[in-house]
Order: sequence, then structure tokens, then C-alpha cells
Amino acid sequence: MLTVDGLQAGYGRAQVLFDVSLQVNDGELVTLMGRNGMGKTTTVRSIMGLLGPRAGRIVFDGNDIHGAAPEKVARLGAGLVPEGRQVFPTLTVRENLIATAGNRLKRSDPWTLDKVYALFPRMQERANQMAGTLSGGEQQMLAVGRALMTNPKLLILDEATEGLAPVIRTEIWHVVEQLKAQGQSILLIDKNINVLKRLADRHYILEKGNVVWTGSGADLDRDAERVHGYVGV
Amino acid sequence: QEAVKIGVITTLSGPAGYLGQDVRDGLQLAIDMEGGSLGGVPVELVVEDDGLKPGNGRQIADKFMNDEGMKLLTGIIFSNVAGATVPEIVENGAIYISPNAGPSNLAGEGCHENYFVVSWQNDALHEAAGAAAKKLGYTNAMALAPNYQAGKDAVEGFKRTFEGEVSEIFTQLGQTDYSAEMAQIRAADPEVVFQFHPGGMGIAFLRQYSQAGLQGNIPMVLSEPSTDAVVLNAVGDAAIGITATAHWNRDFDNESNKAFVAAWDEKYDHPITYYASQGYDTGLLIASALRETGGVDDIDALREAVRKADFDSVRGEFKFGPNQHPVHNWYQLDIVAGEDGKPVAVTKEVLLENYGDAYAEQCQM
Amino acid sequence: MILFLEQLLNGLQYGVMLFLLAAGLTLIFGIMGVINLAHGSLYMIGAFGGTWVATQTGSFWIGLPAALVIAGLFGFLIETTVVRKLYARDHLDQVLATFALILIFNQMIVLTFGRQPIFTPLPAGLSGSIELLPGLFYPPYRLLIIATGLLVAVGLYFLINRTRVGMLVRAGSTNRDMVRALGVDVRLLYTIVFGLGALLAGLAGYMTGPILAVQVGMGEEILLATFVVVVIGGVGSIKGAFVAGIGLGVVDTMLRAYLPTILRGFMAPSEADAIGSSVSSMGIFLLMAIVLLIRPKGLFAAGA
Amino acid sequence: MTEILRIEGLQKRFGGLVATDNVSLDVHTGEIHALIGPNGAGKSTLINQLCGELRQDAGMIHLAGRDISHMAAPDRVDLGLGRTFQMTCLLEDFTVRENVGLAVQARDGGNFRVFDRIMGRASVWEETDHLLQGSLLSERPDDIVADLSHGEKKQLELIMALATQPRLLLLDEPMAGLGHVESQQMIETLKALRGELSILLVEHDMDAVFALADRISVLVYGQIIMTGTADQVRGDPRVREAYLGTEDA
Amino acid sequence: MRKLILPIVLIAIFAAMPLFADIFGKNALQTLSARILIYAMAAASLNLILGFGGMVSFGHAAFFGVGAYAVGILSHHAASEVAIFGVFPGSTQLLITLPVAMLIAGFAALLIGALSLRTGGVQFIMITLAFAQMIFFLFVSLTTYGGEDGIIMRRANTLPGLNMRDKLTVYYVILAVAVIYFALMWRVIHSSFGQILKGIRQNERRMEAMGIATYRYKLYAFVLAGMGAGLAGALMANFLRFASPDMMHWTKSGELIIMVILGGLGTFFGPILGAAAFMILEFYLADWTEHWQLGLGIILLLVVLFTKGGILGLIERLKGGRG
Ligand SMILES: Nc1ncnc2c1ncn2[C@@H]1O[C@H](COP(=O)(O)OP(=O)(O)OP(=O)(O)O)[C@@H](O)[C@H]1O
Ligand SMILES: Nc1ncnc2c1ncn2[C@@H]1O[C@H](COP(=O)(O)OP(=O)(O)OP(=O)(O)O)[C@@H](O)[C@H]1O
Ligand SMILES: [Mg+2]
Ligand SMILES: [Mg+2]
Repeated sequence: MLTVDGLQAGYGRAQVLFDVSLQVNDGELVTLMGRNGMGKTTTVRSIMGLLGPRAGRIVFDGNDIHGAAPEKVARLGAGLVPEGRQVFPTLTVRENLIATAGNRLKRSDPWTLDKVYALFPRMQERANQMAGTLSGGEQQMLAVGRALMTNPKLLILDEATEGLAPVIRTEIWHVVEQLKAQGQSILLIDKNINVLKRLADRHYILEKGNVVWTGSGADLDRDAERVHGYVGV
Repeated sequence: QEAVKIGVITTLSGPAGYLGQDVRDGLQLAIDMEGGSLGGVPVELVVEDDGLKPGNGRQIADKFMNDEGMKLLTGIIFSNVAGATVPEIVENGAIYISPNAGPSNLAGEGCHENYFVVSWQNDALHEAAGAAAKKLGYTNAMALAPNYQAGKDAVEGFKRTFEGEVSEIFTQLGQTDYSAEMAQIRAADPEVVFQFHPGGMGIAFLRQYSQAGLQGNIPMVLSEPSTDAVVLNAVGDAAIGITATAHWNRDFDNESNKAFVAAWDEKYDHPITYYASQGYDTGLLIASALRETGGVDDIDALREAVRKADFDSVRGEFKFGPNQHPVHNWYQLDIVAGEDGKPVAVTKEVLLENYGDAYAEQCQM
Repeated sequence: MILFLEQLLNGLQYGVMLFLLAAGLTLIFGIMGVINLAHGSLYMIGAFGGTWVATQTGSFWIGLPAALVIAGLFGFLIETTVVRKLYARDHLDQVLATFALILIFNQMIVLTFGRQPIFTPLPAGLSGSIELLPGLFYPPYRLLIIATGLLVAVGLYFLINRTRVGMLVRAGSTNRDMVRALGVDVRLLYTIVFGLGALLAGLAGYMTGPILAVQVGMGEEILLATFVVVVIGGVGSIKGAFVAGIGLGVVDTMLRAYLPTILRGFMAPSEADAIGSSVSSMGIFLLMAIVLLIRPKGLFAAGA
Repeated sequence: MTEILRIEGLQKRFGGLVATDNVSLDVHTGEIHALIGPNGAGKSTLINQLCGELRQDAGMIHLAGRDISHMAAPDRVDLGLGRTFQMTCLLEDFTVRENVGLAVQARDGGNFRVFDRIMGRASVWEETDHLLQGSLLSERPDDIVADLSHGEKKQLELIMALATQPRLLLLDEPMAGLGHVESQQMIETLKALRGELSILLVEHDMDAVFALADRISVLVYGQIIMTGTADQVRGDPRVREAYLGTEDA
Repeated sequence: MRKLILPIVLIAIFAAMPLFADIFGKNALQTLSARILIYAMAAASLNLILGFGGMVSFGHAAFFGVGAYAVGILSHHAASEVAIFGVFPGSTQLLITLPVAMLIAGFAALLIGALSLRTGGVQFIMITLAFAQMIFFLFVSLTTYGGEDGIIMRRANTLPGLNMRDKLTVYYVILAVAVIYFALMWRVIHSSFGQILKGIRQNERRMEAMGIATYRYKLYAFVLAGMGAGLAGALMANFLRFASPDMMHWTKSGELIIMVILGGLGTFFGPILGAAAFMILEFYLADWTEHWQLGLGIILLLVVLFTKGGILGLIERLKGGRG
């Protein structure tokens, strides 16, 4: 589904990513971990085409998307829940959900407004509220709903549970589990490693722009000491 | 002999750009007709656009006088540019001959021996219109003008010579829609309407006057700026039937004017306006002076020569009053449909004879 | 009474005309968030282009689509070569760039059409005036302008508030990258919408040509009024621009028509005239200042 | 025990929505008081009213015995109220050091001086460097804030709030966006502050809340449903249902 | 000390300009550089609120015009020996007229700012524009002071011990005032207050949360800027010996904004470079062709498209600076 190989990227003259390689296969849930500022978001932005990569190969669903425009990557089937929510503040909740919605890949059982509302009843309550006035957690729900509404092949969640109450977080993990069961590929960044250990097929740990550790949930436990050194758990 | 440079500071950009263009073209025509010289002295025009900014006008004047050593300047269209520029020029010892603007602050106490106006004093424009309305026998009028100095001056000027009953409406500077005023005019039903709206405002006013069905019902008497040939073209049939006033018209029957009109039509394809005539007259005036002095080295002699105004003006009789502003005739014109159906101005009769201006007394030279 | 009705009608039609002038700006400035000082240039280009075609063909109605196409094309050109590069930059760069465009377009008009204002014909059969009610005369061409304004208002309202295009443009004006990352080609969308705004400017220029003056710099003269309409209405709101246009039109007309008379009721005529005309000459600016002091975001601010 | 903050019957409506509904609450001097509750319960709205950014519709706020209900936001800061923002709110074009320096300067005064030299105010910069010391950001004081990662910005938020030397600190989800290690460090930092100042802590990270809070209040749909110790809150079925769920985090 | 090189070079250039102009017979350069100095001051005062404070005022020329009119009106009354409102005598003393012009402009700024600053963003742009236009219309209708045609001064204000009828003297007086002005501006920008102002531009909400009552600071800056523009206007009136409503027209406010952006928004030298570039372009292009506005438009367009941060940004980039 997604192969990143030897990715290098940065902002201005500062290089942030030095050597990032990772792979997400069909139907897999893969996580990206690392401390603050190690380059997780930068990796995601490079994949999405929001940041021009300097070197390396990015192949998505058989297409070379190195340097491709973000809309192209999205149209190929990548759905992003960005860091910091980034909902459209001057649109209502409902408009946020439908503005970019679509079922470009002709999924048989697509996400619809009703389904998102069922997942987050709060969104239905606030359908006509301007997104900019939502509470932090509500915005986060909206950002997740918005990405789902594009019915992506690969869902990328960058700290999608930040600021969510524990119940909702649990809910999201349920959804992630369900999606995975339905064969959805997911790339996930989150600090709740304990949950992820159970759900994910594979983990990558980033340290100063390099992938320094790869392994399964079981490997995480086995290699606890090294992992602790990288992410503190 | 090296060509005498004449500095032309004028407005070529913006909506009023055609005024400067016509003044320049008229001046140039006078030179061309004499084969590159004026009064036998080879001359060269140096033209610069002031962009209707007083500061720029001043800057250009400085350059003309100090860097290029010009002694003879002309060209300014607008009073505010003149205000910032003319005092500097005349105090610097150069001669300035105005082909258009004749503001009152330079006509009375602010007059100067080096400052000449070929065109008219601003107030006279509207005094002529008042005289026309009076002559036509009207006793009550409605006067409309934008709410700024020139607008108020226009209404005052009209009232001064009209002497009948006048109700006034002041519009906004830059106003586009006059339907409220049209309704008021219809309701008040005056015998005659006088209005002064420079530039695009005037075109809009006339067209809307006609569209409101007032044209033909309530006659209109206008001062010169409202009915120049370019305005008439842009207004179209809506202008037919208006009574206009002017100090010059294309159909003036004198030799000088015939030559001017013929040469203009041959050289340019834009219509001839009174601004062009003023530019041309400025050229003739300079020619008459240079013929006497042979150059610009002796400013005192030049000034004396200019003051004589010994030239055949396209408007007929011309002489300077004590404040070196013109004393000349004002005429009544009728706007009628020409052969192609487009409006043209036809000269009717003399309104004011040998007319000067009210500021001359205040001028001490 | 008839006079009052007539003045009210005058106010309404002036208001609709103001809205028509401001409609394109509502799209480009209000919705897309581009400070386009050259909006008046597009208006001028539409007026000159349309008039030229109309005079060549002798038909007002052939000039109309020509005005739309020409202004739209120029809009497209401006967007793809200039404005597109500035979305991500400081808003003030847009000010500088579009100011430069004003200079360029004004001079281009001078070079192609000369400096003098040109004549724009009225459509045959719509000149003169008709009697709406006994004693109430009205120019039929004005009715055409009212109709056009209403049509544009409805069309724009529908486009912005009822279609995805509107949502996406509004979304793009706050976070372009995110719209792209969700799979929408914002660049194409913006080009189209900018072109549409330009087209509306051209429409306004051509339609008002026969009652105003078609000349170089005509755009700058209406520019302030259009910005005022958009801002009073609440930036980004079609409804607001419409209400503000009508409100301004009516208030302005009524002030001009009745203020001096009312003032004369309790002061000397000369003073009354002076005060009345000073107040009404500050007209729209005074109104805008008052509205903004009471409602700092305008009448119908989006998001409030 | 004295209380630094006392809220009585605070009410705020947004149209038909009652965001804080007759909230009464107090924070004791020196304690860390956690405020938890579902998303959209009104926690941030409450904080915004406390610091004066939003005006309450009804109710009273007392800070250290003074009624500040109708005081302008900056004046409340002068009285010792400090806050962090849930969604980072920083001077993005300034460097890290300039951000903190400005916060120090704001408290230090002399802000209307037009002819002094800000770079010459040694006391300001000494204090700034002191505040930055020990944080991860001390390694990169001259980086532009816009270039920081999300988590790094969250850390800066806290430092800036501390720079104004508040008596009562309102923290809106300080751990959100922090990594595991960084969260642990933040907990240690806050622990060290206990006693020096009082804290009202809004947080969804239950590990942090239970590790830090002396008392916990639970806000649901704008109303405080209970206030108690960590164990009381953990054990309350209403809280479990409305908020905690079954997550084994 | 490297910081001092550019200012010293600039002062030297301006100081030597009359000499240079004389040697090369380009005396108009003296006029040009005097106007550049004055516009640079006006642009710099705008830059204080626009570039450093983030307040996009579209009415700044109003204060420039008010300053100019203050000088014009004072000298008008001095000449006619009629006291203003029957109370204040006129004056032609530069040492009186300049401070008065600054005070009046500052007072106008206080009034306009106090009202305008209740809004923000686009609304602020428009409301400042609205107030400026009202002042413009006010002066246009002031018959006593020449209305639209403006007010002409017989001669420049006097300074004890100097012959102000001499152009060169006037030039050096302008230069001296400008140098003092820019020195003070430098201090303001790098002062405690300047730092607060820069903070407000970036994030007002954060500043409030740090205890800064932003409204007061913005108003303070607005008044300072108004006084600066008033000073520049007063010098312009002395230089042109003329004041007219044209000086406060909205297009003039626009030009000041253009100068600031062109030079480099929010930088000390930006307004100086911007004013210089704009005036020089205008001067030489108009000299070269009557279609100079086309050339000016194209050049400005290229500057925006291919530099970031105006001329100063371009210079920085060429030097390989940050960005
Ligand atoms: N716009 C930017 N310009 C310059 N540098 C940046 C920019 N954004 C991030 N960086 C730097 O790049 C590095 C990696 O940032 P990134 O956002 O990818 O980290 P992250 O792993 O997502 O961290 P976090 O967990 O805090 O979100 C950080 O050191 C950061 O300072
Ligand atoms: N300006 C507003 N207009 C309308 N509703 C608003 C406004 N501001 C906040 N709200 C609503 O008020 C409620 C309380 O919001 P608040 O931000 O206080 O929640 P919170 O408890 O901080 O939630 P979270 O944990 O998600 O941050 C939310 O439902 C929000 O949508
Ligand atoms: Mg990140
Ligand atoms: Mg919150």
C-alpha cells in the first residue's frame, strides 16, 4: 500500500528527516512513535505532499508520489487527520464534513454523514455550529469524521486522540479496530502505546529523523529496554 | 540657433488625462504649423505628466528650471497643482503661462508679474452661464454642484450674473447616481437648470437627466467644462437641446481659428476641444513674444512682450487685464444634432463682451 | 407622496446597483479573502471591452456577453499569473500587487482606447422614461439594472451557501493546504471563482456604462464604495452585501433628498444647506463608521 | 485552609447552549485542583471566564479574596492569574527566548518606555534564561517558534505562563500533544511547583491527573457533579460512565 | 558597530546630495531627495503601526495632511493677522509650527484611533479609511483655506539664525529633522514598548493573557505614528509652501502603504528604501515616457512576485540571509 524508502526532508535549510523508511501493507495498522520533535509529523507531511521531500522514494498504491501535489495523493486514497485538528473554522460542522467528502474509490460501504453522526453523536447535536467555536475535543472528533468522509484507502492519524476524553478515546480505538477488521490500512501516530501494542501489526520508532527501531507489539515488550530509551515506556 | 525649451507640466493620466493631452497637442500644433519654431525662434516642448499630484508638479518644475535651465513653463491643468507649482516658478524668475487653470488664489492678491493666464479665471466660466440664463429670460433656476470649493464657486458664479431666484442642491463629490436629484428637480419644476459636475460626474448627470425624461422638459444652461467636445461625444444624444456657454467654439469665424481647426483635423483623430484651443493660443502668445525678443535670455523683455498679447487668438479679441488674466468675450452656444446625429455645439451670440474677472482689482503688481 | 415613493424606488435601485458593483468583490475579497484593489480595473475592462463590441456590432445585447467574456478572461489571466502566487503570502503583498495592476490596466486602456471617455449605447427601446404610476416617471433601463442585480444576488447566494463550491472556497481561504490534503484541487477552484468574480465586475461595468461614464480610472471611483458595501454587510456574506447595498442606497438617497429640507425646519437655510450637504457628502463613510462602531464585524458577519 | 479562588454560580450561555451552568468551585491555596469532564463539558469555557477572555452571564469570581468578576483580562493577570492555552497560542515569529522574554517583561513593567533598549534590560534576559534552563527548549532558544514541533510548543506554553509568576495557574490540557517522556517530565515539573503556587488543571490524561491532583472536580454538561479525591472520583459510577469509560490506560 | 554603517552611509548620501546635484547640474535631485526624506518619515511612522504593530491603517495620509494644514493655517493667520477662532495667533516660527502640527495630528490620531481600534482586521482598514475620507471632505469644503485648491504659503517658516528663504538651508533643516526623527524611531522600535508592539502584531490574545492591555498600547502607537506623519506633513508644507486636501486623499494613504511594503514591512530601513525607490521610479519614469505608470506598475509587480519582504527582503536574500 505505502512504501517509504530513504526519505529525507526538512524546512528551509534545516534538515529534519535523514533516513526514514517504512511500509504499510494492505489492511495493516502501523504506528510511528518517537518523542516530541523527532520528525513524525514531518514524515506524514512528506507522504501527503504537503512538504517537498529532498530525497527518497514514496510509493503509494503502486504510484510514485514523490513530490506529488497533496490533492493527488489524497485522490489516490490517503485520508489525513492532521496534527492540531485544523478544522475549517468558518464552516459549520456539517459543512466541514461534506465539503471534501467523496467516495472516490467507490467503496461498497462508504462512510456517510449519518454514520459519522452515529459515531460522534455530538457532531449531530452541533451540526450547524461554526467549527471554530467547538471545544478542542469536539474539533478533534470533527477532524476524524472529516477524514473518514473521504473514504480513504489509507487512513493517517496524527495524534488523533489528543485532547479526547477517555471514553471517546476508547471509542476511537474501537473504530480503529473495526476498520482494521474491514481491511482498512492505517498509519497511526499516538502516545498511547499500551493500546497500540495490542492493535498494531508493526511499530516504527523515530529518533532525530531516523528510523531506529522496527518491530511488532511483542517485539516491543521483548526489547523493552531499548524502546524505553526512545519513547520512555 | 539652439532650440528654446518650453516646459510643459500637465496631467496625462487618470480620467482627466485628455485635458492635458489636448493642451499639449494644441501647443505642439502651433509649433508644427510654424515648422518647429514659434515667432521665428526654434522651440522644443518638454512634456511631463504630473499625475494630478501637486508635489510631482513642483518636482517637475524644479527639474525644468534648475537642470534644464528653462525660462518658460506652461501646461498645468488643475488648480491644486498650480498652487504648489506656480509660486515656485515665478519666484524663481521664470515665466509661467497657464493654458487652463485660473484659480482665484493666484488671480487676486496672489498675482505675480511672471504669471499669465491664457484661458480664463475660474469664476468667469460660470458667470457666463448665469448671464446666458438671464439673457434667455429665465427668472428662477435650480443650481446643482458637488459639495466642494469648485462646486460652490460655480454656483456662486452662476448666481452672480443670473440675478434671479436660485435654489441650490449640493451633490457629493464623486457621486454616481443622481436619481434622487432628478426627482427633486422634477418636483421643484424650475424654469431652468444649471449644473456643474466635472468629468465623469457630468457625463453621468447628463445621461441620467435625459433618461429621467427631464431633457426637453426643463431646459439646461451649462458652463464650458460640462460641454467640451469629448464630453458631448460620451454623452451622445442626451446632450442635444442644452444651452452651453464658451469663450471659444470650433465654428468661430476668424482666420486664425479656421487655420487651427483645419490643421488639427488633419493631424489628430481625437476631437478638438477648447483645451486644445487654449494650448494653441498659448503657443501663439509665446510666438508673439518670441518674435519680439528673439529668445528667452532677457526675462524682463519677454515679460513685457507677453503682456502685449499681440497675437491673433482663435477666440477673436484677446487682451490681458491688470492681473494678467484674459479680457475676452463669452458666447452662448446651442447643442444641436449634427449631420451624423451626434451632438455639436453651434455658436449663437455674444453674451459678455470684453469680460475680465472680479479679482483684478485686488492684484497689486 | 408620489415623490416619496419615487425617492424610495430611487434608493432601492441605487442600492441594487451598489450591490451589483460589489458582487464580484464579495466573491474575491469576501469569500476568497484576496484584497483585490484591481477589482475596479476588471470593471473598467468589462465596460470598455463590451462597449467596443457593442459599437462595432451596433447592438447592446452582443456587447453584454462580450463584456463578461473579456472581464472573465482577464480575471483568469490575473489569477494564474499574479494572484495565485500570493495566497500564501502576507495580505499586504496583495495590496502592492493589485495596486500595480491598476496602474498597468489604466495605462493599457489609454494605449488602446485613448484618454477620452467613450459613449456606451443604451439598448434600443430602453431609453427615455416610462410612467410607472400617474406622475411617477422611471427610466426603464434602471429596471433592467434592478433585475440584473436581483438575479446576481440570488445566483450568488445559491452558489455560495448551497453548493460545495462555496464551502470549499471558504475553507480554502482559511487553510489551503488542508483542503488540498483532503483531495480538492484548490488551485483550479480558485482560478474559476476568481474568474467568476471578474466576470461579475465586467457585468457591472458594462451594465452601468450607459448611466455612468466609461473612462480611464472609472474603476477607482467605485472601488471604495464597493469595499464599503462588502464591509458593512459583513465580509463574506452575500446576504450582508445585498442588505448593505440596499440600505446604503436608501439611506444615502433619502439623506440627499430630505436632509436639507428637514434641517431647514429648525435653522437658517444657508446653515441647513451647509450641514446637510456636508453630512451627506461624507455619506457612505459616515454610515460605515457608525455601523462598524456598533457592530465591529459588520451586519452579517460570517461566523457570528 | 484558605482558598485562592472561589467561584460562585458561574453561568455562560452560547445561544441556547448552557456551557457553564451555575458552577461553584474553589481552589485552595497551594493545591493542585484538577477539573475533568467529557469533551465540550465547558472546561475551557470556564477557564476563559476566569481569566476574563469571556464575560460570564451571571456569577462571581474571587481571586485571593478580591472580586474580579468584572475585571479586564490584563488586570487579572496583574493580580496573579496565569494560564496556558489548550490550542497553542504563541508569538510565532519570535524566537523561543523572545517569547519567554516578553512574558517576563510584561510582568516586569516599564512597557510604555519608548526610548530604552529592550536588549539592554539585563534583568529580563537573565530571568528568561533562568526559566528556560532545564527544559528541552533550552537547547534551542534562538529557534523561531513557528518552526517548533507541536509538543515543543506545548512545553513553551507552560514556561510562558510561569514567567508571569502567577499565584494561580490555569492549565488547559498541558499534557496533550506531549510524548510519554515529556509528559512524565511535565508531571515532575508540576509536582515541584506544588505549594509554590496553586493550580487548576484541566486534563484528559488520567495518569497525570491521578498522579498530581489533590482534589478533582468533575464537570459534565456545564455542571459540577462531584468534587473529591482521586479514589472517590475513580470509584464514582457516574464519572465512570460519563467520562472514564473502561479504558485501561 | 557594523549596525552603524548603513545609517552613516545614508546620512552621508543625503548630506552630500546638494553638492553632488550641483556638480552634475542635476539640481532637481535636491528637491527629489528632500521629498524622499519627508515621505520616508511619513512611511516610517506608518510602518510603526503597520509593520510592527500589525495595524493596517488606510487613512494615514490624513495625519500627514493635518500636519501640513496646521503649518499652512498658522502661516495664513500670521499673514492676515487674524487670530484663529479669535484666540490663537498665527505663527511662522518653525519651532512653534512643527510641535503644533505634531500635537494636532497626534490629537486627531487619538480621536480616530480610540474609535477605530475597537475593530480589527479588514474592518480596521476600512474604518481608518472612512475617517480619513471624512477629514478629506472636511478640508475640501473649507472655503477659508482654499478648499480643493489648497492653501499657498508666502514663504517657509523661519528659524532663528537661519535664512529659510534659501533652499539649501531648508534642505538641511529637513535632513536634520529627519535624522533626529529616525534616531528616535530606532529607539522606539528597539525599546520595551517596541517589543510589546511586535508581540501584539503576532498574537493579541497571548499578550492579553500575559497582562498586556493591548488596546492602550495600540492606541499609544497609533498616536505616535500620527504625530510622526504630522511632522512629515509639516515639513512638506514648508518645503512646498503649500498644503492641499490632495495630501490626505485615500490614494496618498495607499501610496504610503505601497512605500512601506515595497521597502520591507516591519523593518527599520524599509520605509526609507521604499520611499526612495517609489519616488525615484516615479521621477525617472515620468521623465522617460508619458506612459510611466505602465512602467511603474510592471516594476512594482515584479518586485512583489519575485522578492519576499520587499527590497530589503531581496537584499537579504542576495546576501544569503535567513528566509
Ligand atoms: N515549519 C517548520 N519549520 C522549521 N522546522 C520545523 C517546522 N516544523 C517542525 N520543525 C522542526 O522539525 C522537527 C520535527 O518536527 P515534527 O513536527 O515532525 O515532530 P514530531 O515528531 O511530529 O513532534 P511532536 O510529537 O511534537 O508533534 C522539530 O525539531 C521541529 O522543530
Ligand atoms: N462561541 C461559542 N459558540 C457556541 N458554542 C460554543 C462557543 N464556544 C464554546 N461552545 C460550546 O460550548 C461547549 C463547551 O466548550 P469548552 O471548550 O468549554 O469545552 P471543554 O470542556 O473545554 O472541552 P474539551 O475537553 O473538548 O476541550 C462546547 O460544546 C462548545 O461547542
Ligand atoms: Mg507531530
Ligand atoms: Mg477545552
